[in-house]
Amino acid sequence: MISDASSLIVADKAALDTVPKLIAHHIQTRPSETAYREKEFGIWQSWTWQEAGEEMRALAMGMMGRGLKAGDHVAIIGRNRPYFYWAMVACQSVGAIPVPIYQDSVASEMAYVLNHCSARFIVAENQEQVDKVLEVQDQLENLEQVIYLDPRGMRKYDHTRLTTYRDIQAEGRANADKISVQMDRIIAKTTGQDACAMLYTSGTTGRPKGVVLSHDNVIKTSQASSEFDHLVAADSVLAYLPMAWVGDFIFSIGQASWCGFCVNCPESTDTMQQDLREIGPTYFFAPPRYFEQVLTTVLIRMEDAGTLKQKIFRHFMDFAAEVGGDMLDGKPVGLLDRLKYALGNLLVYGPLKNTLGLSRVRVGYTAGEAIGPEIFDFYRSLGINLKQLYGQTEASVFITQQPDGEVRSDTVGVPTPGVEIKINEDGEVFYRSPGSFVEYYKNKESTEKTKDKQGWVATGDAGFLEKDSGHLRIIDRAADVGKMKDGALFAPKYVENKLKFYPSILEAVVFGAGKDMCTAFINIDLQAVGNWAERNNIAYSSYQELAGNAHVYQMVQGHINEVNRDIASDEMLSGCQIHRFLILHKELDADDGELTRTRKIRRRVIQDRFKDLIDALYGGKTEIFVKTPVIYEDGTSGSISATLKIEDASVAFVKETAA
Amino acid sequence: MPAEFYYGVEVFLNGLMAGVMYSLVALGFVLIFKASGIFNYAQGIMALFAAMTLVGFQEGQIPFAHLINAVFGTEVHHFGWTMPAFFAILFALGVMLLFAFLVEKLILKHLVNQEPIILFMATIGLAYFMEGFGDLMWGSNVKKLDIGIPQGGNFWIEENTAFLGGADFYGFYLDTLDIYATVIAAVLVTSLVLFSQYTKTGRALRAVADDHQAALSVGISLRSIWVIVWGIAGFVALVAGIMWGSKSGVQFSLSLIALKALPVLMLGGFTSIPGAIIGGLIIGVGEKMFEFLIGAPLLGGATENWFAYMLALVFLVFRPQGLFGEKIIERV
Amino acid sequence: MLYREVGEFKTSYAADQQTFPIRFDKLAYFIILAFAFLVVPFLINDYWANAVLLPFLIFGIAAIGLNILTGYCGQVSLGSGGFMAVGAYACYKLMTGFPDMNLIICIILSGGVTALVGILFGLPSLRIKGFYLAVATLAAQFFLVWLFNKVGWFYNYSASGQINAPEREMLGIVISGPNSSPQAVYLVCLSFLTVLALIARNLTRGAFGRKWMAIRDMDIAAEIIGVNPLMAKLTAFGVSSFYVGIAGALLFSVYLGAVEVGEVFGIQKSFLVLFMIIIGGLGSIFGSLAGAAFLVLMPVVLKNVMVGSLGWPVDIAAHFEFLIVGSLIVFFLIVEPHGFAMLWRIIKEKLRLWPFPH
Amino acid sequence: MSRKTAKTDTKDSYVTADGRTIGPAVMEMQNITLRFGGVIAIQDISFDIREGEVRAIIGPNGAGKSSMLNVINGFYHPQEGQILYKGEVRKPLKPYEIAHQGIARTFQNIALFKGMSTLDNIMTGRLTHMKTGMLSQALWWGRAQKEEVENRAFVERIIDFLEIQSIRKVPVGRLPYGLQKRVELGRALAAEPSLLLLDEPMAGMNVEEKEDMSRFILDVNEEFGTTIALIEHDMSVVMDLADRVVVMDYGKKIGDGTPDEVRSNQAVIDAYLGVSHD
Repeated sequence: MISDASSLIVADKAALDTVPKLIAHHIQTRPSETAYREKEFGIWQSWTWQEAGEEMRALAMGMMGRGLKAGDHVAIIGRNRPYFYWAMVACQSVGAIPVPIYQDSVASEMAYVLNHCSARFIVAENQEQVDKVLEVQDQLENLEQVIYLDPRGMRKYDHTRLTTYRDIQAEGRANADKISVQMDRIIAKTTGQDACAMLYTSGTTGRPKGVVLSHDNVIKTSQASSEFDHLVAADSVLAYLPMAWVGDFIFSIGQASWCGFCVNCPESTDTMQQDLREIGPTYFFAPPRYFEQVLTTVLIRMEDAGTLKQKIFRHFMDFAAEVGGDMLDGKPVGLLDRLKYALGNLLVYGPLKNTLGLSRVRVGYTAGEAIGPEIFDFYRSLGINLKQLYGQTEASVFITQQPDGEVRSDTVGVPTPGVEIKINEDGEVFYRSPGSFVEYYKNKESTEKTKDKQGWVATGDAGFLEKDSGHLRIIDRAADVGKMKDGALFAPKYVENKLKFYPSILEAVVFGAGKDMCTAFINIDLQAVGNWAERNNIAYSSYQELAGNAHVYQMVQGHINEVNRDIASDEMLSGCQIHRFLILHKELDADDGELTRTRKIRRRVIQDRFKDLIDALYGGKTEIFVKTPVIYEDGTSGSISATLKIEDASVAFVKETAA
Repeated sequence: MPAEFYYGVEVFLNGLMAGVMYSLVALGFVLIFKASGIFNYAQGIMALFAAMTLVGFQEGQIPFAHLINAVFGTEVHHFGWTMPAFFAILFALGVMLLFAFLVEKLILKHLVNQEPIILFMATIGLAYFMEGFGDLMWGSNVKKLDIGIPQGGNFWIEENTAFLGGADFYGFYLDTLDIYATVIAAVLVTSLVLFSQYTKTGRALRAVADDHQAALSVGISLRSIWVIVWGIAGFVALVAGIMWGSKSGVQFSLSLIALKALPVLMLGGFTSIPGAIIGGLIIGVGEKMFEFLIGAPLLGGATENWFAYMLALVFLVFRPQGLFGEKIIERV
Repeated sequence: MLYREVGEFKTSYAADQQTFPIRFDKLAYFIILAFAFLVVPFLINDYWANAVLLPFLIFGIAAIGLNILTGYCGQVSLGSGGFMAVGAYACYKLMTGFPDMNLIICIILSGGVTALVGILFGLPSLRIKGFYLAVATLAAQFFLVWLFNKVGWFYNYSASGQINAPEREMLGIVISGPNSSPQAVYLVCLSFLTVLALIARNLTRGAFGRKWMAIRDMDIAAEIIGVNPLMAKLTAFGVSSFYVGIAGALLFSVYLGAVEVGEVFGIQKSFLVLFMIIIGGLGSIFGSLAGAAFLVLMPVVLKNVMVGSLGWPVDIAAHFEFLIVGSLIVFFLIVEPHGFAMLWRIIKEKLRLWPFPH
Repeated sequence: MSRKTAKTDTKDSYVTADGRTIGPAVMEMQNITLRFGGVIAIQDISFDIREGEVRAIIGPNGAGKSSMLNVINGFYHPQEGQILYKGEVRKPLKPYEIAHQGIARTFQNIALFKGMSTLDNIMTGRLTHMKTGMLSQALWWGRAQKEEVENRAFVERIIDFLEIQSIRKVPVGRLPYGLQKRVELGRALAAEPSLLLLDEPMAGMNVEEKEDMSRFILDVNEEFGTTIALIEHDMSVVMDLADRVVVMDYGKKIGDGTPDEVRSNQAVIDAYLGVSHD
């Protein structure tokens, strides 16, 4: 983004220690290559590094002109759009720290974060976001400027503290001569030690914490991980995951500015699938949930296909399951099989990848949750190089990742170059890496709790390194790994994941810490079960009714029994078999605080929210009446009430493992 | 008085009688259009087909003889008997009714509430089909049709009008057939009018014409109505077919009178029976007189080919709704 | 199934609005074109050229023309035969009147003349709508045919009343008259079709096309949003007749060589072209060509089967032709009023969504 | 905040409470009388539409509202009275000529072009702005393509404004009623009208759709400063939308003024109490 600061032209990328410097490097070296794209007004608007740099610079100078200083925090609220990535870099180039915020968080959540980081500037997308800010503005004493992108509907607003993005840029351009030199100086003297961004962890427990990442954290990790997967400038990503999530920050800012590949932003959340298909990214990340949903829709859509088509599809998918993975891992495969696979590629795999928009994916990652083996294998058998990584905000994402050729669904891979890992006596995973965060903002004590003097960071996950392969395996959240009454190991997440691998089960919550048996709440997947219901012509009018249906109970019971049998085979966890369960009458929802924004379950919340249900499970009742308060999308609150059945599951005996 | 004048009168009278023929065909159109909103291009072919069938029965032809011979290398043509005109007509009528039934069953049923233009094109398709089918069934050779209606100039009239014109005028030459035709047509028309006025079915027809929904709501089955209407149209076609057939032989050109009927309708309006009649007369007289006064002497003749259409075209430009159609008010 | 569209994204409206936005289609298009121009000429003989290719190409042009008027602008015309005659006779007069004029120029001018005549007969369309207009266009059909029959000047008072195309050369190659080679004639017609099809596509996807379609879909609304109905309809008549005229000129000058108006340009021709666009698909260039191809090929096939293989008399085959064409029209109107074009669209969608059904 | 702050007394421009500038009259109807044969549809009605305002014409069904709209956009020609448009007396013109003068409208029962996509339908709204000749279009060279692209760009702004990106290339025939109404509004907007006529924009909509539509109408008026004249039979909808309201009944004008004035007008109350307006 430096137009004239010749002092910054550096041949060797490695010597560039801040994001703005890296970006300057790309502007210098490849000014006319495309840096950003966004689908807007029906076509893909594109910006070269040159143009993007100019935009960033204008905004940066504009904000500087408005009094933005080094060390200030700037909240950024909006969906993935180039303008906000520019805003982040713009902040960094004046030494300020960008704080992306989940755009779907409600005003109260926003108020806490904005206050906690004492943001002076806010860059917001549109009326919706601005309204939220204005709603809580009297709680925000540091707030000075709200910069908004889309002026629609805000003509009438009081503009003493509101300014449009473009006006700010215009100011910046106008005052360029005054400011640019000063700004270049700041860019020059910012170093890798300085903060690059602050990201709030969605905090499975308690208030969100502001994780401060330095430029070094971000760039070193980006470099290591990019080299690990040989990412280059020619690659491209689709930026569709929340900007406030560390992953998007690392992919779309960190790795993008290291490798200099193009970041593409969809037109809107509901056109994402279409846009994915148009862009065809080569580097793609999605949470397991996404791959599950896509697979489910694929299977559902195939249901309507003609019998011949279905036969072809099944035949070749089965075949792919046999050889597809091996071919991807470069294992030897017979010529005949290769030919047949090629045929399948023409008839099924190719078209399928084409319709899913994954044809060009060279490196695909999933993380955050365990992914169902058959789901995982399905994509790999299509020839999509889908891999798993293990990471967290505090590590600037990457802790471990799977190298090509060593990809399995049950591990999360080997440590990313530069990362050290150790497991402590109670099985908790610790790591030390160039990416490990500076501190929790304004939260010394939890910083110390998490990160010790030697720089070892506690992940809070329980797991172990496989002897032979050196791959890391995660069992569960360390905190959640408890003991049952009889002292047997209790790893709810482990069980829940196994349950969630069934398409009909959306969420599962397993209880049993300190109890003599395990019980579970089940959330059915409306799409999958609904479809199943139609095919077995089971009528239902609402989610609630479907959830309560006897056949549905039967099906779920079947799944649970299978899982029990599976768990029983592993004597360490055999105690975690589910004895009783019920199907919840409502979907667990982030708006009700039952899930985090990244859709992890909030155990404690659920525990006291549905206390009566848990008691019923253990109380041996066969049904129970509940009334649950809920918050609807429009913010109003009401309540759902229902009478839930409680069923027993068959528990397998623990196999004596023959020595 | 100069003889030219009387020749003119003679032309006029012939025109009138030709006009009656046109009206006869036009009537078929109107009936179907009123009841089903369909502009039945096939009306002319129906007339041809009816005439062919009639002849076929009369002469005891074997249907599809050519085809059979072609396929089995046989040499069959006739059953070897001939049928009295009366029965032949009855059989032919039966065929036309069957035809009406099939049309409804196979085509109209599937085209309910399509745009008129689509239906129009469908009938063009139907016309093609019937042409091929008819030729296949009875052969495409020109056939002579004679059901005993006397033909040729009517001497009585000729003799008794000769005195009008003096030395070089020999009296009006009128074809007896045309006179018969006129009478029959007149009878047919009146009976149809009476039918549609005073019978339940007739009223039903009119109801359908006015408003399909209403008709349905009072329990009139649209489809049976259509069958009836097409049946009647078939009957009309048969009559027209007989007249034209016995006049100028049964051949393809006969189907072109359908095209002649179109301008008639445009003048008379598609929904008015009297309109069809008057339109027919105007066209008949018009083209004969035009040929007599302008065409033959100045334009090299054969203007009947296009005069009717031109007349209709020009007329429409000034009165798009036709003679009797009510004014169309456009709304937003 | 064959489509691989991932990574095909548009960064400009020009790219988004091109005729073949999908790379695969564009490729197919160019391959077909190359084949038609570079390979076919070496494969054809007199029979193929005269029985199949030339009629297809020429009626293809006529069909596109009529489709512009009927399919896009919604004005049904039964006068195509007459307008083709205008093209043919204009071409004849030009060829004989200006022996040195290049035949191509003659043909294009003939198109222009026909356009004028078309506009003239289009004038009533402002007042007359629907099949009233269709019937009105019959006036054109019959009047024109009569005119060329009666007025000696048009056929240079030749005894036979026929018109014969004199021999003309282009780039030293004979392209008209008895000595023209099928290849040459084929290439001339193919070039005309290609260019005219492209032009039709451009017109129909732009402002003119929208005016026409607006008139077709709802004329009152169209007028209120600012479309001048008369202009829209007359342009449609003009362009349409231009195409039909060129088709007529080609039919006469390079294909038949000798023409007797009554039998070549009779009402049957009008219907033939109309059927082509109904079966092919109203409002579709591709449809026009598909329809033309079908109605040109079908009789040939029937003839070869019945007369050739089964040894039936020719007239029976002819009867069957009528019978089949007729039933097909009805069939299409019932089953797929939008003709081959729609079928093709559906198939294409299926291929793009493969393996999913929808 | 209240929009009902229009001044009716003065002719010169003023600023509303929500900061929109209302200019002098764009269109003045002077003693308009319209007859169909013997039937009198409109009887001696006069009112004006000011630049930048939202002007409503309301009245029970059959009050002559639609006829009035058709007079304004030249589909009907009144037998008596005259129309001043932008200060000049307007002679009887053809509807398409009126369109070229910058008056666009929507229709009570949707009049979209069923055969075309959403995009093409809205593009037809640009026809009054597209000038390239046939030749250049036939060859798709230079001017034609340039013009096409420019207008596409303009239309895309409208598509974005009306939030109908996802149906851009869908044939309008397949769209639900509410969306069709939106597309039709888009088509009218595409013409960049200096006077936009809306014929019962809310007719047959559910509450939610009505809210959306009202929002769009207000946004159009605010964002583009478009002068809007709309007719509605449902009084309630209009009151929060319009700056000024003309009330018609049986072809006569029985009230004219700000929503509040009109609401308290006895004649209006009677008319509405007398007639069911649904």
